[in-house]
Order: sequence, then C-alpha cells, then structure tokens
Amino acid sequence: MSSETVQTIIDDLGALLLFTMILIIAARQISHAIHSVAAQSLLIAIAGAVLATATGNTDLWVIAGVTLSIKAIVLPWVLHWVVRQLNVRREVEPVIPFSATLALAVAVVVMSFHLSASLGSVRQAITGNALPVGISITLLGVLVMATRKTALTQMVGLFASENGIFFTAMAVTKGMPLIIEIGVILDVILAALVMTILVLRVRSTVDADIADLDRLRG
Amino acid sequence: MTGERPLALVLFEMILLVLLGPLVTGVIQKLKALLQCRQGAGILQPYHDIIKLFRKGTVQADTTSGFFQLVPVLVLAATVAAGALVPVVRAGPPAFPLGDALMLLGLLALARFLTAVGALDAGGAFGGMGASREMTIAPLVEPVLMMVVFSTAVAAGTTELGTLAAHRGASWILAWRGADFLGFAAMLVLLPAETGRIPVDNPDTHLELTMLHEGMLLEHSGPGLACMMLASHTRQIVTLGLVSALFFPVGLADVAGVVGLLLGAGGFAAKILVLATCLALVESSYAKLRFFRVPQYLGIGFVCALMALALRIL
Amino acid sequence: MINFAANEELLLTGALLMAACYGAGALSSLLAWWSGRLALAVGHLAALAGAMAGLGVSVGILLGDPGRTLTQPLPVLFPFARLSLSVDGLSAYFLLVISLVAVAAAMYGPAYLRAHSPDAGPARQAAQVVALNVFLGCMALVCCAGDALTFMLSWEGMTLASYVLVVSDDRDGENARAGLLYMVMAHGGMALLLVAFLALTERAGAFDFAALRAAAVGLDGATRTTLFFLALGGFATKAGVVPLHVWLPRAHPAAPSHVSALMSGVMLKVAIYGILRFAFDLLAPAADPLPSSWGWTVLAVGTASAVLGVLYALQQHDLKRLLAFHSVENIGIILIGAGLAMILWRREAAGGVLAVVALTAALLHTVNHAAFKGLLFLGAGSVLCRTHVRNMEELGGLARRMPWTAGLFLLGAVAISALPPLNGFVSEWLTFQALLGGASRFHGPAGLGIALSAAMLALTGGLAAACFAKAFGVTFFGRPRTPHAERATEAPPSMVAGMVWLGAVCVALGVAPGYAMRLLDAPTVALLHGPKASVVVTARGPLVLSTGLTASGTDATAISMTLVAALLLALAAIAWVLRRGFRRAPRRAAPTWTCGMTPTVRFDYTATAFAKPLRLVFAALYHLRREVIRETAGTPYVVRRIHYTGEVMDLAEMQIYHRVERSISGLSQAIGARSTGRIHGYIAFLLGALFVALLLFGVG
Amino acid sequence: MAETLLWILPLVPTVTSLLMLTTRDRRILSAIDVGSSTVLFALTLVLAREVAARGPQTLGVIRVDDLGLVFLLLLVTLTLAVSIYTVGWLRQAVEVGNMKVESLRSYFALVHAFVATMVVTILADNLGLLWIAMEGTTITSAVLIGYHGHQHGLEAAWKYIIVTTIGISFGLFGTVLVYAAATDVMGGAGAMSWSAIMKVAPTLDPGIIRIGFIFVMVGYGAKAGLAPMHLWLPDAHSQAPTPVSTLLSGILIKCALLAIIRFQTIAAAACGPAFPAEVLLVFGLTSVVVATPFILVQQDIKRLLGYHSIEHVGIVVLGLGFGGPVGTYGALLHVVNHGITKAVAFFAAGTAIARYGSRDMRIIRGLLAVAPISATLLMLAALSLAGMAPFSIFVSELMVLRAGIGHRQWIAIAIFLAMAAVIFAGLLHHVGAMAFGEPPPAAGREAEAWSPLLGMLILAALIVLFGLTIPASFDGVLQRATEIVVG
Repeated sequence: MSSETVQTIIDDLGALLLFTMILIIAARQISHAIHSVAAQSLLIAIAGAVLATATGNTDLWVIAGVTLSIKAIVLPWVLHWVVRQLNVRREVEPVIPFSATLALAVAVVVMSFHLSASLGSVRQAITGNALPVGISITLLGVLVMATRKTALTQMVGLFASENGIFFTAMAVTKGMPLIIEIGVILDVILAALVMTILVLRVRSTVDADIADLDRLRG
Repeated sequence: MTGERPLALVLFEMILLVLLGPLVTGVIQKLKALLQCRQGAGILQPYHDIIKLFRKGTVQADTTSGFFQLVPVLVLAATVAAGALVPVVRAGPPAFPLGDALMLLGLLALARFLTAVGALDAGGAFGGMGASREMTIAPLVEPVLMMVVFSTAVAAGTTELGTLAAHRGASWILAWRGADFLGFAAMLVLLPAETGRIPVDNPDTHLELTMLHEGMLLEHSGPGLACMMLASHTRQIVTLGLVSALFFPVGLADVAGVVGLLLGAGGFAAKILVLATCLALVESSYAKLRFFRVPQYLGIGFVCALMALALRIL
Repeated sequence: MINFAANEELLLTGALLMAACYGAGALSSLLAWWSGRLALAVGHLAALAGAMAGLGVSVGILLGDPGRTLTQPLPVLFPFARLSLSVDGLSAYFLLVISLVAVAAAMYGPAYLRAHSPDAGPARQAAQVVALNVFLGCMALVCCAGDALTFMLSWEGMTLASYVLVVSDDRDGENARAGLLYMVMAHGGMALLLVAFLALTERAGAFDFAALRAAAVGLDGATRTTLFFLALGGFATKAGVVPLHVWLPRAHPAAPSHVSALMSGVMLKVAIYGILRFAFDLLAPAADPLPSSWGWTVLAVGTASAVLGVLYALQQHDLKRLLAFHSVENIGIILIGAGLAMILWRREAAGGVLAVVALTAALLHTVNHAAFKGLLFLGAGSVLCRTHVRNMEELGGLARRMPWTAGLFLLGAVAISALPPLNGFVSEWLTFQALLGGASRFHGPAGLGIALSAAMLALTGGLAAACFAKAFGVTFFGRPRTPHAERATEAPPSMVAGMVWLGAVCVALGVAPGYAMRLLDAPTVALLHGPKASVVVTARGPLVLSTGLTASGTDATAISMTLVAALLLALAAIAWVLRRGFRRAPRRAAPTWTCGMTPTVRFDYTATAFAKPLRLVFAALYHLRREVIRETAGTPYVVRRIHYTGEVMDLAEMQIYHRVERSISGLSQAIGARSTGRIHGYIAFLLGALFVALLLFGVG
Repeated sequence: MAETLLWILPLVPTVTSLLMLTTRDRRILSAIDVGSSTVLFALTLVLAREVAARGPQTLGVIRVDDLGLVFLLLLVTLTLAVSIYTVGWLRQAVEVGNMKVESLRSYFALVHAFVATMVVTILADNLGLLWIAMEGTTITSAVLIGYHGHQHGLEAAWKYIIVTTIGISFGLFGTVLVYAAATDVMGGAGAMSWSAIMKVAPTLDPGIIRIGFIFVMVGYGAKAGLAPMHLWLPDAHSQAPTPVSTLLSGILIKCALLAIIRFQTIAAAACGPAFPAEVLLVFGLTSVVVATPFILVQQDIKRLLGYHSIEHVGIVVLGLGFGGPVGTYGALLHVVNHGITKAVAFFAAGTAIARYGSRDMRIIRGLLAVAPISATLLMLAALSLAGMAPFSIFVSELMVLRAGIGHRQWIAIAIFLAMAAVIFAGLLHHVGAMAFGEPPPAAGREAEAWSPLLGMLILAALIVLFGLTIPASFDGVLQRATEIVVG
C-alpha cells in the first residue's frame, strides 16, 4: 500500500473513532457505552493491522491482536459482568446535561485540532489527523469520566481515553516497542482489576456506588 | 560674652534663692490679701510657719515604710540643687559646668516624682488623688516647657541658662522678636501650673476637689512637712528665675565685685516681684478650673509655644 | 588593659571561651537526668562564665584601636557560603550590652526558677537551661556574625530559643498563644530580612559582609532604599516598633522574669544593631549622605513608638506587661537618636560632630535601657515569685516586706523616668542636645519636626514618670491588698545580687558617664568614620558632658552629672540634719488620715484610679473593653453587687491585626466550604488544568 | 559490580514481598521488613559510592545517575525509618485492633511491592518503563490506601486510583509524543531511553515536545500532588495507614517529580529552558497558594500534613521553575529535606492518633504531657516544615529564594513569602494547640515505645544536621545531579 492510502485509511479510522467517542458520550444506556468502547478498540485493532501491513512491522500485528483480544473482547465482557453482578440501574446518570457535555466535547475537539494545526512542519512527520484525533479522544474519555455519575461509566471513559493514547501511539510513532506496549496493556488490565474489586467491595459493604462517595472533603 | 561665674557665686545664688523663696510666697499672699481687701498676714509669715514646723514633732502614718522619712529630704535636696542652675546676679556659664535648663527641669521633675511616690506610701485616698492629679498635669506641662526652652535655645545654640542669658545680653528688649513674645505668653500660661496656683491648683486648701500639691503633703508633718514646704517655696522662685533668665535677663550686668552683685540681686528681686505680682493678680481674678479643663488651658500654652518655635525656626 | 586589648589571640581565646561556656551550659542540661536543680545551677553558672568572658572580650576590643576589626573564619558548613565572624566596634559594643544583662540574669535565674515554678519537672528545667544558653550564644553570634548566613541562622536560633523559653514557663494556653503571636511576627520579619539579605548576596555572589558592602556600592538609589526599608521592616518587627509591637507585651511577660529581662533589655537591642549595621555599614553609599527618607522615617516611627508605648504602658495593671510596653517606648527613644544620626550623617558642616552626638545618645540609651529595664524586670520577677501575682491591684505594701527589691525597683524607676542623677537622664539629655542641634541646623518644616519630636520626647519622659509613680507606689506602698502580698518575703540573696549588679550599672552610668564614653569610641568611629565619641562629648574631661552644637564647638552646653550628684548628696545630708528637727521631738505613729474613719485597704488609691485622669485626657488613643456584671436580687431594682472589669486594648491590635486575622480566616473558611468531595470535581479539575495549560503554553 | 547492583536493587523488595507471604507471625514479618530495608539501604550506599567513583551506570533499560541517586537515597532512608517505626506502630495497632493479624502478611507484601515499583521508577532509564512502574505504584498503593477496608478508605482509594490513573495516562500520552519526536530524529531504536534522547534533545521538534511536556506535567503532576490536580492527595494521606502515608508523601510524590524533572530536561534542551520554567513556575505557585487556606481551616491532622505536602511539592517545582544551578540544587535538596521532615511529622502524628484514638486536632490536646518526646519531635518537624532555621528546610527554601531573587521573580517571591508566612501561622497554631494545654483523661499515658522513637530520632537528627551543614559527599551528589538537570 502506498503511504497516501495508508494515511487516508488512518484518517478515516480516526474519524470513525471520534464517531464512536461521540456515541460513548451520548450513550444513555451503560451497555451502549460499553459496546461503543468495544467498537472503538476494534477500530484500533484494525488500524494496527493496516499499519502492520503498510510498514511490515510484525510487532504491530501482535499489538493489534492483543488489543483485539483484551480491549475489544475481555474488558467489555468484564464490564458487562460487573453490570450484571451489581444489578444497578442501566441508565447513564449524567452530572451535567448531555447537551452541555456535547458542547464541551466540541470545544475539546476544536482545541486539539487548533493545537496540532499550530505544529506546522511536524504535520507531515505525523500521519494525518492522528494526533488531533488522539488528543481529542483521550480528553473526551476523561470528559466522560468527569460528567458521568456511576463508577462503571467512569471505567468506560478511562478505557476510551486509553484507546486514544493507543491510537496515537500506533499512528504517530508506527508503534512503540513491543515490550512497552505489553506492559502498558498489563497495567491497564491490573488497574481494571483493582477498580472492579473496589467497586464490588463498596457495593458489598455499603450499598452505594463508589463514585458517589463524598465524605472526604475540605 | 560675659565672664564665667565662679563656683562660690553659684552656691551663693543658690542659697539666696532658698532664703528668698518663702518671701515670694509671703509677698504673693500679701498682695492677694490686699486685692481681696483683707489685711492678710505679714510677708514673713511663711518663715514663721517653716520654723514652727521644724520645732514640732512628727506624726507618721503607721502604714508607711522607711522610705517615707526620706521623701522630704530628697525632695528638698533636688529642688535646691535645681536652684543652683539659675543665674541670679550674673550671666555667663558657671566656671565649672554644673547643669543646664534640661537638668533644671529634670531635678524639678525628680522632686515631683518623689513627692508623688511618697504620697502613696501612707495609703489612703488623699495622697493617691493628689499624686494622680499631679502626675497627670506634669506630663502635659513638660513638653510645653521644653518647647519654650527650645525656642530660645535654638537662637542661642545652647541650653545652659547662664550662657543663654549672656547671649541675650543687656539690650534684651530691643532683641525681642515675635517668638519671644509668644514664648513668654506660653510661659505665663504655664507658671500657675508649675508653681501650683490658681487656676490649676489651689495652694490654700486641702479640699479634695481642688488640691493637687497640697494633697500629697497631707501625711507629712513637723520637720518633714517643713522641708516639703521649703521645697515648694524654692520650686516657685526657681521657676520664676528660669523665666527671667530665659526672657529678660536684665540686671545680669557684667559688673565685677560687690556692686555688680548688689545690682544683679536688685534686678533679680525686681523681676521676681513683677512676676509674683502677676501671679497674685491672676490668682485673685480667676477661679480654679475644673480639673479636666486644665488640659485645654495648657493647650493654649502649647499653641503659643508651638508658634514661638515655628517663628524661630521657619 | 590596653596591651590586653591589643592582643588579638587573647581576645579570640576569650571569644572561644565564651562560646565554650554557652555550649557547656547547653550540654549541662543532660544533668537533668540526675537532678533538675543541678542542671539549673550548672547551666546558669556556665552562662555566667560565658557572660563574664563576653564582658572581658568586648571591653578589650572597645578599649583597643577603634578602627580595628577582628575576623575569624568559621568551618565550612555550607558549600555555597563562607561563614566567618567579624567583630568591629559596633559588634563589640552590643556584645557588651548582652553580657552586662546576661551576668545579672545568670545570677538571678536558678533561684527564680526554683521559687517560681517549684513543680517543674526535670524535662522542663533541662529545656530552660538549653534554651537560655542557646539564646545568649545566638545573640552574641548575631552581633559577631561576619556573613549573612551566620547572621540569619543565629538570628533564627535566637528567636527559637526565646520562643522555647516563653512557652516553657507555664504550659497554660496564654503562654502558647503569646508564643504563637511572637513566632508569627518574628517569622514575617525574618521573611523581609531574607529578601533584603538575599538581594544583596545575589548581587555580591557571596555571603560575607565585605562582599555585600562592595556590592552595595553599585546600587541605584531606589533599590538601596527598598532594601533598607525591607531590612528596617524586619528589624522593627523584632524591636517592637509601633505598630509592629503587638507581640512584645504578650511574649515578654510570659517568659521567666530573667528571660524577660534578656528579651526586653537585650534582644530588642540586637534588632537595633541590625538597623545600624544595615544603615551605616552594609547599605551606606560610598561617600554621599544616606537617603533622607531613611532617617526621617526612623525618626518618625521612633517618636511614635516612644509616645504610644508609654501611653499604653500607663494603662497596664500587669506589672510585667507595663514594663514590656516601656520597652516599646525606649526602643522609640533609641530610634530617635539613630534616625537623627542617619539624617545628619555627612549632611552637616565641618566635623560631623552632631551625628556623633546623636549616635552616641542612641548607643548610650541602648546600654542604659538594657540596665534599668533588666533591673526592673528582675524586680518584678522577685515580686512575682514571692507573691505569684502579676496584677499590681492585688499587691501593695511590699516595701516593708521586701525592702531590697523595693529600693532597687525604685532606683530603676527613677532611671527609666529619665530623672537625674541616673543614667536614663544622661542619654535623654544627649538626645535632646542632638535634637536641638538638628533643629537649629535644618530651618523650615524639617527643623520644626525635629523640635516637635523633642517635645514628644519630653512628654514621654513625663508620662514615664507618672507611670512609674503608679507602678512603684501601687505595688510597694500602702497596705497589702491580698493575702499574697501579705505573705510576701524578701527574695533570696542570689536574686538580689543580680539586681544589685544592674543597679550599680545604672548608678555608675548616671553619676560618671564620662568614663563610659571611651567605650563608645569604637562603635561611633566604626559607623560614622568621624571623630570619636569621647572627643566630642567629653571634650572637657570625663567629669563633664559637653556638646558643641555649632561645628566650631564654641558656646557648647556642658553639664557635669558627677558634680550635680555630689551637690545632691551634700544637700541631702544637710536636709537630713534639718529633717531631724531643731529639738528631738518624738515621732508618733498614727493611722492614715481618712476623714476620721478607720482606714482600710479600700481607701487606698488603685492603679486604675491613678491612671484614670490621663486615660481621659488621651481618650482618643485608647480602645476600652468593659464588662459589667450586676447580680440583682429577683427584681432588677435591687442590685446585690456589681462586678466591673475594664481593660485598655491596644489600638493597633484592634484596628489592624484583628481585622487582618478575621479576613484571612474568613476567606479560608469560605474556600474550605466550597470543596464538595465529589470525584467528578476532581476529574474536572484535572481535565481543566490540562485544557488550560494546553491553551496557555501549548502553542509556542 | 555496579551493574549487578542495578538489577539486585529492585529485586530485593520484590523477593521480600514474596517472602512475606510465607508467614503470619508479626514478629518474623517485622524482622524481615527491617532486615530487607537495611539490606536495601546498605546496597544503595555501596551503589552511591560506585556512582561517585565511576559515574552513571547503565544496564539495559535500567540506569542510575546522580539525579536518580538523590531520590534513591531518600527512598532507602525513609524505607528503613518506616520499617523501624512500623515495628512498634504495628504492635499497638494490632492490640487496638486497627490491623487484623491474619492480613498482616498481605500488608507487608504490598508495602514491599510498592517499594519495588518505586525503586524501578527511580532507576528506569526507559521512559516507557518509567510509566509502567509509575502505574505499578498507583495500583499497589491504591490497595494499601484502602487497606483498612472501611468506607472512607475505599472512597479515598477509588479517588486516588481514578485521578492518578487519568493523570498517568496523560503522562503516557506525553511519553508517546516525546517518543514520536525522538523517532523522527533517531528512528525507533532506543528512542525511549532518556539518556539516548538527551543526546539528541536539542534537535527534537520543539512544537511536539512542547505539547508532550504539558501532558507529562499535568499527568505526572497529578501523581505528584500539584494543584489543581492535587485533590486526591489529602484523602489518600488521611486514610492510609500511617507508615503508608509516610511513604506516599515522603517518596511517591517525589518519584513523580523525578519523572517531571526528566522530561523537563528534555523540554529545556528542545524548546529552550524558558518554556518548562514558565510552566513549572505557574504550577508551583498555584500549589503553594491553593494549599494555604486548607491548611488554615484543617481539623484532621493527617489531612493537614497532606496539604503541607502539596505546598512543599509546590516549593520544589517553584525551585525548578526559578531554575539555574541554585534553584535546581535547592529544589533537589528540598525534595530530600521535605521527605525526611514530613516523615517525622507523620510518625509523631501517628503516635498522637494512637494515643487519642482520633485524627481530630480539636481532640488532641496537651500532647507534651502525654508523649513528651513525640510532642517535641512534632514541634520540631512542624517548625522545620514551616521553614524555621536552624532546620533543614530553611536551607533549601533559602536556596529556592536565592534562585528566585537571582532571576528577579519579584511577584512570585512576594506571593510565596506571603503564603509561607500565613502557613507558618496556621501550622504553628495547630501544632501549638495540640502540644500545649491539658490532655483529656481518655488519652493513653503509657511510656513511649522504643521503635517509633528510634525511627523518629534518626530522621530528626538528619533534620538538624542538614539544617546546620550539608555534608561534602552529599553535596557532591547534589552538585552532579544539578549539572545533569541544568546541563
């Protein structure tokens, strides 16, 4: 494949990723959000595969595979399992109205494009819109965490922003060293594990969502 | 500049002041009596009083400490020592430096301080009240006095009274400026306060409403009281002497020998007499001020002194 | 003496000996494991030895060649600064002041601590011993420091040690609060000092004073003045200059009395040392006079402190707080002299005589105040440890029970009221002369201002006399008002000895000040590079103090304290003879006259009553706090008893400090209340921070 | 020799943490704890001598230079002190029932895993490894914070893990960008090794490094407790067991600082020193200012100390922002001084909490009567924290001030000093109120146990020592570390 085609593909994938991100933000049902994250991970895996074919970098294949298996399948499944475990209300409870969140999201996207626009000469060094897309997805994931009540939606947001980082890593740097990628993913898994444990423990001790606790203040 | 005054002369002047002190009081009393169409006691009455007291025994409050007997001694000593600093018959600095106007004020303040402290020794309300009032007036008087001294000293460049007098010279009346008039006015305002007379204090009564100085003497008796009275007479004449030295050192003629001494003494007596007369006039033509009006009264003096200073310095 | 002074090795050994003694004293606190009393005794003995050594060294240096500076490098502790000691005339003079009082305090201390707090455990005693020695050592070190770092470190050590002493005395809340206020103010001052010093060191690239001087030469006027005012702010906080004085009347009384004596008598002077060091030495221009704003500011704040300090002292009924406020007053008097010296230095015609007189006045008052304020605090201390009462309303009649203390306290009272023939008068006389000279130098408003501050000084003296007539009379005279006073007995001899030492200093400096002038040569020369103090002030021999108000020195004013004292003595003798009366009439004792009623304690004039007239006269400057509790019997018309308490609050405290404190704490409360511990807020802040940072810095 | 040390060093705590799982006896556990900390300490000293002698040592992705050494020395010192302290603290905690006997081993295992991750963070030369280890510290310490298992602990743990994980993911993003910039220049190989990047740093693309640094600053700044990303910190510090709080505030946040410093050097080389200095200055000042009001109104003693950590991290960053040799030296010195002082403060606070059974400073009264030595040490630590001479922090703050004045940062200086004065008042007010006065009858008055005292006294000695002098050997380390940062 020629680098132009690769670049266009990556750009399209980036656009799709942004779309999934918007879906996550707009999701009214926790399950929808989880599905969107899974889709996002899938797209990233595809991006990895594309880059792998383009650059012939075998590491990228591995990474794509790991991403697919862990982030597109395992973690979503875990999240679904947790949702079933603590039979919480399935609706996403926003802290601020969806419209406001969307407006903020727009601001974030605009800011990140403006930012990478200012880079100028670096743009060709960086493949297409990968950087602004990566920045926006990362920030938007955090935005979701900040504007959604339940712990689960926060975990979803966290994974989303991790996806953003992964995408940037792949697209911008043609993949980081394999060992590092693996370590990163392992850490993500561990973090998810610990968070799940915490969520469940709180649910078991006091019947409340851990993200709603606000006794420590001042 | 006139010659220096030998130590003997200084001491002579001091003794002269001590001896003349009661006389001034006597004169003032006599004048007051005449102004009030009374016969009045003779001008030597104060001497009789003092001598009589010296012959009497002492009744001392049983609560007093040993310090109480020392008070009259120290007060008298301090006041008389202040007398040594006033040039009486001749201008010019003493042959051996002794003290200046500040020292004089300091010694008088020492006497006042000891009197006030002593008044508290016996306990009881009268002494305390007298001391409290005396020590209320004194701090208000002292800055004004200081400014008056300043206003003349700035011109002369010294605070030594003999030198100040010499600096003014014999032709003082021609040398008077506005500053001197104002300063003298301030001094006139202060005089009753310094000498404990109407309108600030009333030397004749022990009524707790009026008394300042007398209240402090209430517990003293016999020779002690005599010392205190002698001290207050001396204090009065010393104050008058200070005024005359500051403002019209006439008669401080530079004539050596006995003649000069007599001339000087005569001139001094004349000046004191004048000042005494106006004290008597003031005292018999005014009523005593309410105690808390006194600060305002002294305020007048303060303003005069301030203007005097301003005129001198600006 | 002279060849001793010439021998630098000897002096340095003496200095080392002093340091060693203080160090040993600090270590001797370990003896407290065995016995607290032993630790107290040994620690104070060591302090005494150190003070003696300091006395010797300082006198040695002062009597030596005035221009000389002893320098001694210290071991390298910090890679970025060369530490060293450098002792010139000024340092030696203040070392002398420190040691003078330290001797008395060390004599006085052990007995006082045992008598005042008999229940103190060994731990507290150990702490007090350590702190006292460290305190003395650090004060000495501050004055001898040859570089900024040593100065600042020992300065902080001084603060810390005194803080420990303040809070160690009693562990009730009051001391802790006093200590807190003290530390906070000190810290604020230190911050200003830090900036002033570091701004210099950064220019100089080194910490030692020589380099700082060199760096200061190149400063432009604005920077120079800014630095000076920073330093002045820092030192003024320590010196208790109005309105930075609020900590002083709380902290000083809280400490043990001999420490109060040290804090009031000496520690404040260390701040004065700092001001002089900065103004005339570190920041002084090469050849020009000091910027006129410096001197005038110092003169103004000095005058303000003098008047306000004594006015507030007048309304205190707590003996030690009263004394503390008087420290504010006396620092003001010192600053008047110092400010005048700054104004006049290099500004007058030939000779620069007047600046020397002004500085001499300031320095002399420094040692004088150290002596009589120390004496007074020790006196108050012996009253306190015998009666355990500080409120003079509850005292009275002590003169018959503790005659030594009473007599020495009276001595101190006369001295501090600037009455002849004692030392207070001498320094104030010199100040007046300097002011007079200044007034005749500067015509126009400047001169008038100087004359006015002279008038204020006179007012201060009068008020001080009034205040001490009250303090002494109410405390020691009349009838004992409470059983505490009734039971009082004379203080133990070691304490009296300490007081006698300082009393002797007061008398000596009052009666024969001329002989002390030689000690002032070194500091005046070191600072003003002008004529010696003794040449100017004792031109006519040591018995006469004279000031040539004109440059030529003609028609100078001259007084002789010695002669006046002799005259007083002679007259007193004569009067004593008279007093005994012409015929030996018997002396009868009778009850005090109270219009025929049987006199009781309630007839005695109280301190409140004594000071009331002046309170009304100066009502504008006082902020009163009154509370009246009336116990009524059923119906409000029958009043059983009325309990009244009134207190005069410090205007600065009410108007400035309380407001600031309230606003800051209110603001903090408001902010603290804002924090809802919701995690979404946390995340939002994180995101927002990144967002803003990217916007601010992201685009190069 | 040195290379072997490099891989042994992280191994020691790892092995220990596994070893801990083999027994349940508190005494044996404590013994292993102290033993392994001592070993770690000794090994580090040896390593330090090696480095001093033969310069930086590299072993694959692990590298130790003087910069890392500063933090490593702090780490091992505090770990040792904490271990010693834990002996007595644990006994008391078990008696009271704050710690379950059966869960002790997992506690110790986690603590040492935590230490291991921090060691790796410090030794990591590869920025990716740095990130992984950093996330590792988050995970281990999160569990420790929630260790007591009650609601508040879990809340704190959740806040901690969420906020820091987000922060760290930002850090990862920044790392990625730096890596990208590096790959442009040097290709993929070794483009993540800090030492390799530093060689080509000046040629890196400034624009992208700029964005990368900001991400790292905010991300790792969250971990370091810089305002406004600090909010997790007081919660975590107040809820964690006292030894863990000490490790968090003493070392963990410093590790994050080390990461920031590493990236700062890259950014300074690529975009010129002005840019990172600016960013650091802003965050430093913000932290100092934000911490102030909360310190004033605080009632929970451990939250109080937590907010103090925020202030002091702010001061460190301020020093880095002022920059120059003096500022950097001061900042590094401040890292060490604050770590040690804060440890003493936490230890003493722990003792006080144990005595009064409460963290509420309105209840803790008259500590001097209850536990005189601890109270004295608390006062000492507080005075040092407040910047009083002759204690260590005064010196480092002096250096920071020097740098600021040297660079004419008058406004920053003014704000800093004003806040410092207010904080001084607040802290001394709190501590004075705790130390003096009459203790409540409920307060335990038993004699103070030796091991906590020993732990505190060692560090207190260091506080006073560093207040009066800086030993030449340590100065050498700091000097070389400063050169590494300033270049």
